[in-house]
Amino acid sequence: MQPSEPIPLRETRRRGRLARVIVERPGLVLGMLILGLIVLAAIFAPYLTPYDPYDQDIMSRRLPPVWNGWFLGDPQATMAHPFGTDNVGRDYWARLVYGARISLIVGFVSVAISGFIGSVVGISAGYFGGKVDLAANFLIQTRLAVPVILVALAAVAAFGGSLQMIILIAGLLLWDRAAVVTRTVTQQIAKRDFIKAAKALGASDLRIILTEILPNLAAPLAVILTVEMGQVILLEASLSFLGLGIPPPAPSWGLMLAEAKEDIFFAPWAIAIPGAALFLLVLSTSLVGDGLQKSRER
Amino acid sequence: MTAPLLKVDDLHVRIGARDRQVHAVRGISFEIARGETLSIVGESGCGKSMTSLAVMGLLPRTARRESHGISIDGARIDGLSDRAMSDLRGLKLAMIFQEPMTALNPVYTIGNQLEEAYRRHNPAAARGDARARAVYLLEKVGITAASERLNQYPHQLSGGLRQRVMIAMALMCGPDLIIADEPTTALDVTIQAQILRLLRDLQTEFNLSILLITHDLGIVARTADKVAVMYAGEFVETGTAREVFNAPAHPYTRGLLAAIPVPGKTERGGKLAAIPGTVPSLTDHLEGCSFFGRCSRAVPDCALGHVALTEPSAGRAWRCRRPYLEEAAHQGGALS
Amino acid sequence: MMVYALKRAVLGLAIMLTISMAVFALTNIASDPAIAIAGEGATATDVEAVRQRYGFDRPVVERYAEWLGHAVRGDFGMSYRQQRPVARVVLERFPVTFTLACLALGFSLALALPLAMFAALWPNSMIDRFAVLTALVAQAVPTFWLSLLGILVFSVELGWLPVSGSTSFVHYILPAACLGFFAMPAILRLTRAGLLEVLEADYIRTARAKGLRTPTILVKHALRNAIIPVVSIASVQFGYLLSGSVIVETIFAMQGIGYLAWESVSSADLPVVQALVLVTAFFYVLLTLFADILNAWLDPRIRIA
Amino acid sequence: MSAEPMIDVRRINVTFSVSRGFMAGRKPLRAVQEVDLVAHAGETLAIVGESGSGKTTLANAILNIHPPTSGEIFLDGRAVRSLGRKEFARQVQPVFQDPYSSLNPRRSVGATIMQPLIVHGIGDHVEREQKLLRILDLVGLPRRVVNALPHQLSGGQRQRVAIARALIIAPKLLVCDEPTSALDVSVQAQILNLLQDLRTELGLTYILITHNLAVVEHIASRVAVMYLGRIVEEASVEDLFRAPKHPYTIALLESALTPDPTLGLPDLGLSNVFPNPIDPPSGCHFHPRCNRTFAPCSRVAPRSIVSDGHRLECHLYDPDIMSAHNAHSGDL
Repeated sequence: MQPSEPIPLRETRRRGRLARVIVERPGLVLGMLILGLIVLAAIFAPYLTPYDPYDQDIMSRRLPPVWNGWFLGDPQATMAHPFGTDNVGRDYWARLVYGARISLIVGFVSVAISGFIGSVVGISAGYFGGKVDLAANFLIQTRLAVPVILVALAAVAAFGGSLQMIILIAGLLLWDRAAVVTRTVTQQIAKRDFIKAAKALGASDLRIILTEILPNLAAPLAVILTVEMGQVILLEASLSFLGLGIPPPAPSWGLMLAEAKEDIFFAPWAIAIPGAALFLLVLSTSLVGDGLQKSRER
Repeated sequence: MTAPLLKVDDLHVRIGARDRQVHAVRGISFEIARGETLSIVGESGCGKSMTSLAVMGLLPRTARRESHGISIDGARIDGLSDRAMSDLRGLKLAMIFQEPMTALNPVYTIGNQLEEAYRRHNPAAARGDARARAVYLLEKVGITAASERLNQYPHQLSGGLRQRVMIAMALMCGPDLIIADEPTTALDVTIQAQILRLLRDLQTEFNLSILLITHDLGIVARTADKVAVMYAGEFVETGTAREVFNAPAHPYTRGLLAAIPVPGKTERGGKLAAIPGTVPSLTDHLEGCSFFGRCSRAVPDCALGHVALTEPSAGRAWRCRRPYLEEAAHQGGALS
Repeated sequence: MMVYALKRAVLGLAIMLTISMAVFALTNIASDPAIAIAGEGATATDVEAVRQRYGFDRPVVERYAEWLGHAVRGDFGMSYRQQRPVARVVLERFPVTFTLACLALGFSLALALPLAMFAALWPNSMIDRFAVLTALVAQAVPTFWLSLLGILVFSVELGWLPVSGSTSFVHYILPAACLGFFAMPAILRLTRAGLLEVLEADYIRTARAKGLRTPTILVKHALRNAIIPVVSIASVQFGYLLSGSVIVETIFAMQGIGYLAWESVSSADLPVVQALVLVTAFFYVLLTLFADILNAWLDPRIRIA
Repeated sequence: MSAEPMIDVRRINVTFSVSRGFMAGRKPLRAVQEVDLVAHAGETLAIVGESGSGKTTLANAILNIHPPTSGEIFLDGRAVRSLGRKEFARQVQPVFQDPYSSLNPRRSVGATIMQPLIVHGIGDHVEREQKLLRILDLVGLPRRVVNALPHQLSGGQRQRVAIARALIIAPKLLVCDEPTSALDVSVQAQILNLLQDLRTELGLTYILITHNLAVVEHIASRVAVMYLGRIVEEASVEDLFRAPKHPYTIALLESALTPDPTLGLPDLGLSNVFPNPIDPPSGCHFHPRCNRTFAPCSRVAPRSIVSDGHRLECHLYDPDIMSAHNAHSGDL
C-alpha cells in the first residue's frame, strides 16, 4: 500500500574482516594470541614437559635458565631444564605451565562468581531503581570500603588456604566493578523506549530483563570481566606470595615468587620468570578487554 | 548595494581519515549583507551544521575546511591561525547553539560567563563596564531582575531563559554577524516563537546579520530574507524567501514543501506527498544529481556528469536540469 | 549543602556499621577464636579455658555490642600476640603507612596527571597512545614482582637504595614508587576519560565561540570541571593504597600497618586484624566523604540545589 | 454515539514523588490532574502540549505502563484495573517517538515484530512467520529486511518496524507518542500517510500525543490541549482550529509556524515566566504567562465549562465569574 523505500540496507562487509581487525586492533589480536597460548599451554601441560612440577631433584638445584648459558656463559645452564630449576630442584618450566592452570582456573571461576553477583546487584539496581537502587548502591559502597587484601588475608587465615577458598574469596570480594558497570548500562537501557514497548506488551519484569536487557549487557560485561580476570589472578598471586593463598607445594606463580624471594641474591632469574609470566597473562587480559571496549565504541 | 558582510566562496568540509572520508560540505558559496538573514535549510546530515562551524572556525578536530575564501567585511578570515581567529570570534561574529541546557558551563555564574566574553575583547575595560553591559543585554533579551540573575548558575534557569542568556552572551561585544544553529529546536513552540521574535527585534536594533541554520521550513519562511536549501552537502536552490517558497524550482524544495501538512492549505486527512528513498551516502564519489533516485522528474541524463547551478538572477539559483519553471510561473506561488 | 553533607555522613556511618558487623562475624562466628588463641595441639579443656577467660561463651549479640562500644572509643582490646592494647600497636605503625601512602599517591599523581592531560588534549596522538599503553602495562605488573625487581636493580645491582626497613627517607623511595605504580593506571585512565568528556562538552565549544584563548579555556573551563572526578579518583585510590601497602611493606619489611596486618594474620592475632580492617575501612569512608563534600562544594548544581 | 467509547478516561491523576535536587527532600509532582478524556472507535484523539505538560505521563497511564494514582480508565466499557496486563496489551499498543530508542538494537527486525506473538503465546512458528510477512507488506517494508538489525535501517524504516510490532497482535487502539517528531520532514510524510492508511484499513483508533499542531489538524478528529497537567481545552479539530478560546490554545496556534513568507512572526504577548511543575501557580496554572489574566485568575482555579462538545477551563468564558467580575469592576 505504500511504495517501499528502494535503497537502504547497508551491506555488511565480510571479506577481509580478519585482516582489518589485525590492522585496526593490534592490541586485541596480541592479547588474544598471548591469552590463547597460555590457555593452550595450561591444557596441554603434560605434553609440554617431561617433568612433574612436584618432583624435587636435590642434585640439580637453582639451575639457571638455558639463555644464561648462551648469553652469560653460565656453565650450569642446560637444555634439560630450559627455564632452570628452583631451590629444591623442581623444573621451572614444568612449574610454570602447570601453574598457569591455577591462575586460569582462579581467574575464570572467580570472575564467573563475581560476574554473577555483580550482574544481579547491578541489573536489579538499574532496572527497578528507587529503593532497590538505594540498597544496591549501599552494598556497592560498603564493598568498596572493605580493604580487599586485608580481608582476603584474614579470610584465608580463618578458613585455611586452598584453591577453592581463594576462588570463593575472590569471587565474593571483587564483584563491585561488574555491579557498577551493569547498573549504569542497565539504567541507560531501561530508559529506552523498547523497554516501554515490552512493558506495554504485558511482558513480565523477568522476561524483560532476560530478553531485552541481558543481550545488551553481554558486550560491556565481557569487557569488564576480562579486565577483572587479570585483577583476580593478581590477587591470587599476591595472597600466595604472602604465604596465605594456595598452599605449597602447588606451582602457583605467586608462590614461586615467594620461594624465589629467599634466593634473590643467588638466583635472580627465579624472580624474573614467574613474574614475567604473570605480567604477560594479566597484560593479555587487559589488552583483550581494552580491545573489546574499543570495538564496542565504534 | 554595499559589500556583503560575510562572503563564503566554494566551501568544502571533509571529515575523517582517508579511507572513510565523508565529504560533508561540497562547494557552497553565499553572501550575507548587513542586517540581513540568510537561512540554510535542510534535513539531518545535509551538512548545514558543518557549514556554520566552518565559518566560525570551530570544526571538530577530524574535519578539514577548504575554500576559495571566507571574508568578513572584506577581510579574509580563512587563512587565519586559530589564535587570530579567536580574536574575531565573539567580537565580529558570534554563535548561538541548539542545546541551551548544556551550552553554559555549570560551575560558573551567568554573570561570570557573560562578563568573560566582554572582557576577552575589551581587556582594558573596567569590571563594572562588563557588568553594566551584561545587565543591559539581559534586560534587552527580556530577562527581568537582570542584576540578580547575574549571580545565578545555569541550572537555576529554564531552557528558554538559558537560550536568552546565550543570545545576550553572543551580543556582549556587539558582533556584526550572529550564527544561530537550530537555536529553537530544543524549545517549546510558544517559546520558540518568542525567541525568534526576540532575535528579529535585536537584529533590527543592532543591524545584525544572521546566518540561521534550521530544518524547519516554517521558521525559514517567517524569518529569512534569503534562503538556501541544502541537500547532500550542496545548495540545491537559493533565492529570497518569497522566490523559494512561492515558486520553488528544484524538485527537492518542492517535495519538502509538499511533505508538510499546512493547516488550511493541505486537505485534511489527505495524502501528503512523501519523498521516497533516503539521502545518498556522502562517502562515495557522487556522480550526477544527488537527488537522482528520489526525484519524480528525473530522466536518465540526470545521473550523469555534474549538475551546475543555474543562476538566472543574482542570488536566485537552482541546481537542476529539469526545474519546475513554467508551473511556478503559472501558479504564481499558490502551492497545493 | 549541610543537608547533603549530613546525609552523606549518615551513609558513611551505616557502611561502617555494616562492615563492623561483617568483621565481627568473620572473626567470631565463622571461626572460633578460642581455638586460634589456644594454639595448635591444645586440648578441649584448654580451649574451654580460653573461651571463658576471653568471654567467648557469652551470646554473640552481647559480645558484638560490647566490642563495638569499646571500638568506638578506640579500645580494640588486647593483642593476643603482643599482649598490649591493640590501639597502641596500630597507632605506632600508622605513621609509616600514612607517609608511604601519601608519597605513593604523590608519585602516581605526578606521573598520571600530566600524562592524562596531554593524552586528552591530543587524542589519538603519539602521547595519547603512549598513555593508554602505559596504563595497560602498569595495570598488569604485579606489585610484588615490581618490588622484587626494584630491589634487584636498585639495591642489589646498583646498591643505591636500602633493601628493607623504614627508618629514613631513602627507605621510602622504592616502596613508594612501587606502591604508586599500582595506583597509577586507574588515575591515568579515569582522569583521561574525565578530561576527554569535559573537552567535548558543549560549554567548551561555547567558550571557543566567545573567542576565549585556548589556555583560558583549559584552565578556567575544562580544569575546573575535570577536577571534580579527579578528586574522587584520588581519594578512592588513597584508600586502596592503605590496604595495598600490605604487599609492599611485607617485602620491604617496613614497620607499617600493612606489615602488621601480615604478621597478625599469620599469627591469628584477631583483635589486631579486626582493628586494621575497621581502621582502613574507616579511612576509606572518611576520604570518600571528604571527596564528595569537596565535590559538592565545587559543583554549584549540588551546592545550590 | 450509543456504543461504549473505545477508551474512557475518568478523572485520573498521576502523581510522582520527586526529589528536589540531589538528595534533598521529596515533593509530590502532580503530572496529570483530573483528566477526563473519551475516544470513540475509529477516532483520532490528539493530545497537544509542551514539554512538562504531562502529555507523555498521560500516555503512559493510558498504556497501563504507569497506572494512574487515582481515577479510572475504561476500555470498551471495562475497567482497565480489572483487566489482566496481557489482556489489556492485546488491545492497546504504543508507537514511540524515537525509533532509534524503541527497537532493541540486538534483535533482528523479524524477531522484533514477532516478539508480541511470542509474549502472548499466539500461533505456532509457521503462523507467526505468515503474520510477519503479512504485516511487513502492510506497513510497506520489503521482506528482505527480516534479518536486518535496527542499525542497518533508516529512521523511516525503523518507525515502520515499530508500527508493525504494535499492530501484529491486532490491537484496537494505538497510542502514538510523537510518532514523527524524530524524523526528517520527507520521512515524516511517509509515516503520517501510513498511519492514515492503516486507520481506514484496520479500523483503528488513535491517541496521538504531539506538539505539532499541523499534524493534529491533518490527521486528528478531536484534540485536547494540556497545560501543566490539566486539559485546558478540548474540542473537535474543526472547532478548535476555527475558533480557539483558551488564551494558551490561541498562543499555541499562533506559534505554529506555517511556511508562508508573507506572515512574519507572531507576537504572542505571553510573559516569559516559567512555572515550576512541582510548584504550580495558584488559581489558573496559566495565569503567570497569560496575556488576558485578570483578578480571579490567580485566586480561583477555573472550572470546566462544556458547550457543544467544546470543553474549556478558563474564567474568561465562565459566565458566573465574568458577571461577578464585571459587577465588581462596575462598583469601582
